[in-house]
Amino acid sequence: MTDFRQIENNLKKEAKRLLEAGEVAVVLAYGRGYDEKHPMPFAAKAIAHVESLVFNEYCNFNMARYLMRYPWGTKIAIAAKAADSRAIIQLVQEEKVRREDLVIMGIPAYGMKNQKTNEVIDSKTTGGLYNPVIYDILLGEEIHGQKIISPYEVLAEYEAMDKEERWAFWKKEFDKCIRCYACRKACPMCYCDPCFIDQNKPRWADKAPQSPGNMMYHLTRFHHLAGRCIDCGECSRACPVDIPLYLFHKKVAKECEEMFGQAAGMKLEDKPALVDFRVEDSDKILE
Amino acid sequence: MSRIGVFVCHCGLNIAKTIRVSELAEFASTLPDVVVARDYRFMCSTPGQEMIANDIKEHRLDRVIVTACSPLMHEHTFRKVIEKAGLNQYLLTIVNIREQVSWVTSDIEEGTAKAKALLNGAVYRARLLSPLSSRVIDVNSDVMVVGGGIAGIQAALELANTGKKVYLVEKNSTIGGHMAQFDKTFPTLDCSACILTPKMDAVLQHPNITLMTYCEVSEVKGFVGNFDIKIRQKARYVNHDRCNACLACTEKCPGKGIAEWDEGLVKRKAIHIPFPQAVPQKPVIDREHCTFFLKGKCRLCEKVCEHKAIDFEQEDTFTEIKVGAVIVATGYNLMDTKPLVQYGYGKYPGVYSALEVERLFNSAGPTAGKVTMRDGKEPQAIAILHCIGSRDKNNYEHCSRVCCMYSLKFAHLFKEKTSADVYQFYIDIRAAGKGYEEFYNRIIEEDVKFIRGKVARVAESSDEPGRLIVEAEDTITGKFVKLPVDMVVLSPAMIPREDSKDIGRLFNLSTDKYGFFMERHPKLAPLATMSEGIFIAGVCQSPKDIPDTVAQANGAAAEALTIVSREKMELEATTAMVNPASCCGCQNCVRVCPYGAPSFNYEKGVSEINEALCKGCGLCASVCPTSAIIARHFTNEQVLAEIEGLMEF
Amino acid sequence: MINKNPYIPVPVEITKIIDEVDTHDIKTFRLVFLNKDDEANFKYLPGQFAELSIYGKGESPIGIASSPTEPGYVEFTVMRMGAVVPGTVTSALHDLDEGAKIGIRGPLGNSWPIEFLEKKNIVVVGGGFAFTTLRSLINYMLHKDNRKRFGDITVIYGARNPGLLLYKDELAAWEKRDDINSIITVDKGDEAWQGREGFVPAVCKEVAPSPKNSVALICGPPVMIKFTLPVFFELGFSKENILTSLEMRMKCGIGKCGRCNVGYKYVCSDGPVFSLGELDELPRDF
Amino acid sequence: MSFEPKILGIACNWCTYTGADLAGTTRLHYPQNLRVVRVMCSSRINPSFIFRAFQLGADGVLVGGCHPGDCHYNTGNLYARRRLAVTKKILEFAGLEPGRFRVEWISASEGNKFAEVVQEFTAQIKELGPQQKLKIEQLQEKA
Amino acid sequence: MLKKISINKISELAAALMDKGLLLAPVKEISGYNFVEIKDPKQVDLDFHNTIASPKAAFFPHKEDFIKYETGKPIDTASVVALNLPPAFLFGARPCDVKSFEIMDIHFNASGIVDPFWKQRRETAVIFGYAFDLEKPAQPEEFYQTLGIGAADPEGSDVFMVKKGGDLLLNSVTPKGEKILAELKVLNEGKAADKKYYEEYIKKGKEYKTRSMCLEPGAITKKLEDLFYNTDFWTRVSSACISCGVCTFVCPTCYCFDICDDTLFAQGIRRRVWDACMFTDFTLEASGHNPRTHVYQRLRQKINHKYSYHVRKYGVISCVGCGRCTKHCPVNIDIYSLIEDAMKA
Repeated sequence: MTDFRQIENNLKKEAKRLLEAGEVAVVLAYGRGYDEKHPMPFAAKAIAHVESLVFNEYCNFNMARYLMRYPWGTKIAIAAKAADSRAIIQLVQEEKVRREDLVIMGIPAYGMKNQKTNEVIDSKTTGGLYNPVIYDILLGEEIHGQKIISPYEVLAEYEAMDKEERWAFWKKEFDKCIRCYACRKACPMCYCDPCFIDQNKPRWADKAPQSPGNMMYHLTRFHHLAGRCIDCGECSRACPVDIPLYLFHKKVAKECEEMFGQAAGMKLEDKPALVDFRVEDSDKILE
Repeated sequence: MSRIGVFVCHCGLNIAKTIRVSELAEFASTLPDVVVARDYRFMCSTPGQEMIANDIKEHRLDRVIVTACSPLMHEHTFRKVIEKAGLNQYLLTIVNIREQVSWVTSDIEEGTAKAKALLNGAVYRARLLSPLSSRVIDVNSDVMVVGGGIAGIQAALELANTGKKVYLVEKNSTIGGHMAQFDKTFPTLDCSACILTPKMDAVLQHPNITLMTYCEVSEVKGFVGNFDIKIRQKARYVNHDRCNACLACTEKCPGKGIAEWDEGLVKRKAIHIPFPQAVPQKPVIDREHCTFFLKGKCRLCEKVCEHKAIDFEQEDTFTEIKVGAVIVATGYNLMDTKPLVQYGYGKYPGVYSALEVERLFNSAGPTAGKVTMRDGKEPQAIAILHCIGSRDKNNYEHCSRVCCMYSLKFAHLFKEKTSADVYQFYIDIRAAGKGYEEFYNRIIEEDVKFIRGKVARVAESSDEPGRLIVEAEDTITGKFVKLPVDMVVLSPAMIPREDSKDIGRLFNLSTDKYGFFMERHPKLAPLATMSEGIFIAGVCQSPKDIPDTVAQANGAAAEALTIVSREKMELEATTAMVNPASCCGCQNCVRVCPYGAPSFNYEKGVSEINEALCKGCGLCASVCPTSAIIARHFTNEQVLAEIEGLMEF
Repeated sequence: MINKNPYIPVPVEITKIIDEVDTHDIKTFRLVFLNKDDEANFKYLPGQFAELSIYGKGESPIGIASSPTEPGYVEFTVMRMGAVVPGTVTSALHDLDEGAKIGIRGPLGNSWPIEFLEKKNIVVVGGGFAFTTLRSLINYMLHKDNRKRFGDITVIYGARNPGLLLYKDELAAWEKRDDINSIITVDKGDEAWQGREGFVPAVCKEVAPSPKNSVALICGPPVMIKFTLPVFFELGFSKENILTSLEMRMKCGIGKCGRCNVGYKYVCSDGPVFSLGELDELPRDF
Repeated sequence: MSFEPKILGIACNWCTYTGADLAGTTRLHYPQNLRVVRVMCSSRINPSFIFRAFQLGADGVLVGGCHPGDCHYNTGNLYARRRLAVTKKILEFAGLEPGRFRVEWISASEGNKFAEVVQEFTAQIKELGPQQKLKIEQLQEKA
Repeated sequence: MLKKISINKISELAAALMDKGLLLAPVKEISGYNFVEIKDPKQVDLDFHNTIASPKAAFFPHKEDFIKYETGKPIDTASVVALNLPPAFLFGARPCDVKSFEIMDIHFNASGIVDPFWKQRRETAVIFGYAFDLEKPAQPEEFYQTLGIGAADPEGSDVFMVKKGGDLLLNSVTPKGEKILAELKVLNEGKAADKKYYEEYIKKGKEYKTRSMCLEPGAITKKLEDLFYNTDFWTRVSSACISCGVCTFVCPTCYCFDICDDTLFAQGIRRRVWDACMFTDFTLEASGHNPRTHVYQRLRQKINHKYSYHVRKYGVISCVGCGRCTKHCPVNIDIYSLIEDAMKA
């Protein structure tokens, strides 16, 4: 793997080139935060900004989250690690951005770390991938030979739980929720404004952070992301109370992949699985 | 807040037997917002209706709940009642306590308890109902008929005769369809051309019909009453305005093409009219076989044409028309039997397909009406094989309905024109139709031999070269038959046109598993489709004979007329709408709607729903993540409230 | 127990509902307190508002349309909100009948500055629905005990069409009085309309009230305000002598919940009435 | 008293609801625990309806639609099948008993199937006992 | 009055406090420490730096019920939710958090209409402030020094606590604190050496370093007023902001709330729930109009509210430099850097 310092240099070089040539209006990547361990999502719009770009093992942010903030048709360069590239594909499928407006700067990487826990997140939330699924430029060499771990491997423990035990587990987790909505706001797929949970008509759930409303919010959100979640894990990292949302999303993604034969954000030409059907879908999926 | 009236029907004892109706009414009166609750023997009777109407006035009710039979029975009745009393009809709620409570239990405790729960759900829902009004739109009075076979011709003429302007669109260079290929028609044996050509001519002459041959529909937009249709006029390379139909060109032309009209039994010229009575009787150039187009030299037709009608520069052109209704009558094909290798079609020259035989009998056909085979000989023994590809699990399960009858007709004509022995291999003879059974009996008496059994194989005779052996099990005698014949006639399955799926997509029609267009209801709306304002007639819907086709064509014309004879029409009120303030622009609705009702407004970044196209299924509302789509009469709020009410007690 | 908890509404009964306009989306509700104490505690001045409350639906802040000189009741003119999806509380209010009981919490906010207005000539400019608290003020000033405390009163009130004018009976009564100069205008009249036609800013220009010892109180839709203000500046009104009443999304109504701020001012507790001079110190954008 | 579950049914207007009517017309008796909401198409069903029903105390939820291919709106139930399948998986992974949620295709002519399904499903829910996981016991007051 | 107790006997102290009323104290949860109502005295764990959420919920809970009612019933059957609180002990609040209560007091208690819920909770509570451990360095996010708050400031607490080796020294700051210390039999008397240690500790606390800059309320207010229309600035600093509510929910001085009616069948409760100015629907009006549609507007509101509006309205900056918003921000927006940026802009 190309080392992070080199990737950072390449990122700066490419960002500079693209901005200089006027090929893009903005480069979405990572910038300096208040310390090394806390880089920030960063939008470089001028050559002067390029120096602030960084890349290190804490640059987890899924920059696809910010794509929709720019007017339709803005030319954007975006740094994309494996999961991020899937988010971009998914957004192209959903016509929220156009492929031709994007310059995807792929970053093959492993050893990325969770800032809060310092834990390496590769096996948990990168969809089992190290290389971006799609890119225009690579900022480092493609990674081959690294052990591929199924993204669904972490689920085994929870799938093996008895349903009572699993209910207790989730109830406890969801009861912690303070309804700050960092999960949905950090999610590149949660671009709805307003979110269903903010609706007044109908009021799907109470606003207060209590069990029933929390449950309604999270379960419905899992459904809304079914077949769309690209397993970047941003929801869980954003959560101030560390609810392992990624586990539930993974489970739904796994089921969707098994039932519909398609994983989210892998092919530009796919249609999101829940607004699609095949006549030959089996009734077995309902069992 | 709301003022709800609840009316509980006894339906004689139908309901009252297993539900304590007065207790139910009493229970209703305890529910919030219910200002009056009554029970009565027959709510649907005149006194019952009057009771509701009076209470609406007296108690200033703004919601009415009728607790009675299924809404599928009397919703309409009670809607009328409250509408008459001044309430919007959508403020009615029916609680189904007969079909879904009193008739499915014998326990009065259970029945009463369930009825209460259902009624409570209805009260929750009723509070949130809002009055709906149908939108009124202008209706274009013109009609387009697609397909110029007998169905299309008949429908076009019927409509034109009522004074409506009709566009008849046909993809071939002439109208007439398959019927124009036939020689005689069963069971009356009258000459097909004799009854069809006057109609074809009438189409051409009719002031209200715009005949568009050699045309295809390329785009359909809009909705009932207001379709915008784009039609592609394929290049004919002959200027029909100049052509006087002298047909001198067709004589000189050196190009040879396959005569589709004669089922490819002979060749025709590159510049041609399909058959002598074609309408319009003006030629077109078949580009694929034209010497000029192939080699860049020739232009003989141009030279002989006195009216300078030949135009090699011609290109496809597009016309846009607006119509209020559409009739699709695109007809059928016969199944290609070559893949059914056991019957040897295409391998043995003695094996014929039914339509080829029609042309052999026809005096305008390749043999001028004489039954001579490809080798020029007259057959001595003929086997007619029924159900080729149809009634066959491996191919088409459906019965093609007309094969039995035309096979009998063939037998008669063979007997009339040759001295051959004629054998019918059939599964069973289906002769349900006026005069059909009689015709069958007549053919039996004409010394036609009937062998009940499906043919397993047609093989070449090893003894007599050129002869064919038909192998079958005679299921009556149980014996295996090996019959030597000269000619084998196959009656292939009638199947949809090869492009029926494309046409379906174009007009938003669904097709069944074979590709036949789906009617809205198999019994009660056999000519309407799921797309409002688009009707189907003839074999494109399912196999049928000429009388049925004509009857359907008339029916479709009448259906179309019910639309275009109105100046304005009301649209469904229970459609979906978008609350733009909540739309997040995900376009899920656009992706899922089977009717194309939602579209995305890129400028505003929100979806919009064309209510004229909406059928109110509510799919878009459930895939809308932000609840921006409001499925009128089944809004999220209303459904959630009903669920809450149902779960309370 | 907490006494006088400001978050708890007191019960009132709707004794009268007036359907104000042709479009039936504006109604005036007359409310009578169920408890005498509550009525005594509800001391208000024109320009204040209250939270009308329906249990199960929520609360909505509404300007008080009646004048404190009319004892025994308070009136609120309520528009059914929401273009596509109706506002929860306002539409629930509109569905109520006379005799229904609801909650009320208030009075809230500041008022039209009565002391400041005294001895001055008052020019009241209103457009469409935004006339409710101005009506309160006019009726307050016209009351026989109060009239002499104020100078000349000029009222310029406009609506898009005659059917959309509020308080039609009162407008007619004002026309007949000689201690108030009332000018009613509509953007577009109908066949029956005998009055003036023209947009409010143009009418103001025409009427040209003198700025001398005068205060203008202007409420209306944003467009109207936008074009009316220059007219008054041109006439020589200073920013301190032009007052308006702001609208913002409010919840608590007592300056606690933190959402209705314009700059450092809370509209609900520091307002809703501000002079243009005060507003100038606040950001134009929120 | 034995446990009498509350079961929510959501039925499409054209097939299952009509099928349920047919069960009535042919006087097929079945348990009275099912309370049916009529929607125009099974595709109208928002997954949150089902979550909400369980929160409101439904012991089981039965969804009925036209057989795939027979949808009155052509393809509605094909979308519904996918969406409801996901709903089911979510409920299961959350820890709800899988047997509490069921989707059945019941045509307008299958009154007997309707009655059988209700019979069977009711028995199954009785077996499972009251649903207490998602149910909101009462409006939550102080945390 | 100075008392002491061995830290490993802290659960005895907790038990003694629980006998007298509600005890809110730091507890180690899965993801970190938080103030929770103690059910078991053994839960209390003082080995923390600071909690995830601020202790403001002790006086301003995330959810507060106002009225209970039944729909369809007469309006006078609605009942006001009684607020009869037993005495409460907030145990272990850090000086910066204690300072936040004073700031919130101005808003809820000392200006305009008094918020009865805040008032009563404040009055019935005894605050046991707890000095930061001066031996350990400050967290990188913290900057309370900037706001003039020391790591061991006893002001605002009723009792102030300092760690001395394995002991906890408890000193009364207010009469209320003195009274409770006198009542707590589990405590031992502090010695003269303890007294000296305590006083020096408080003094040392003033010097304790966190991130710090010179921040004069008038100057930052002025600066932010000048910057208000500088959309470029606000767009730049908000470019990473995802508009979630984490910063406001963990903040000790954010007080925005929403009032809503929650219903189940016929029961209903009107309550207030925390809200956040970062949410898109915060200012959404019933008409559909929303004056703050952009992320930058919302972040600008939040920063201005704390550093400008609050100063103009109440005279103090509404921030205590606890650094929670920075620490928990999913995209690492640092309010300190932002203010620094603004001062330089």
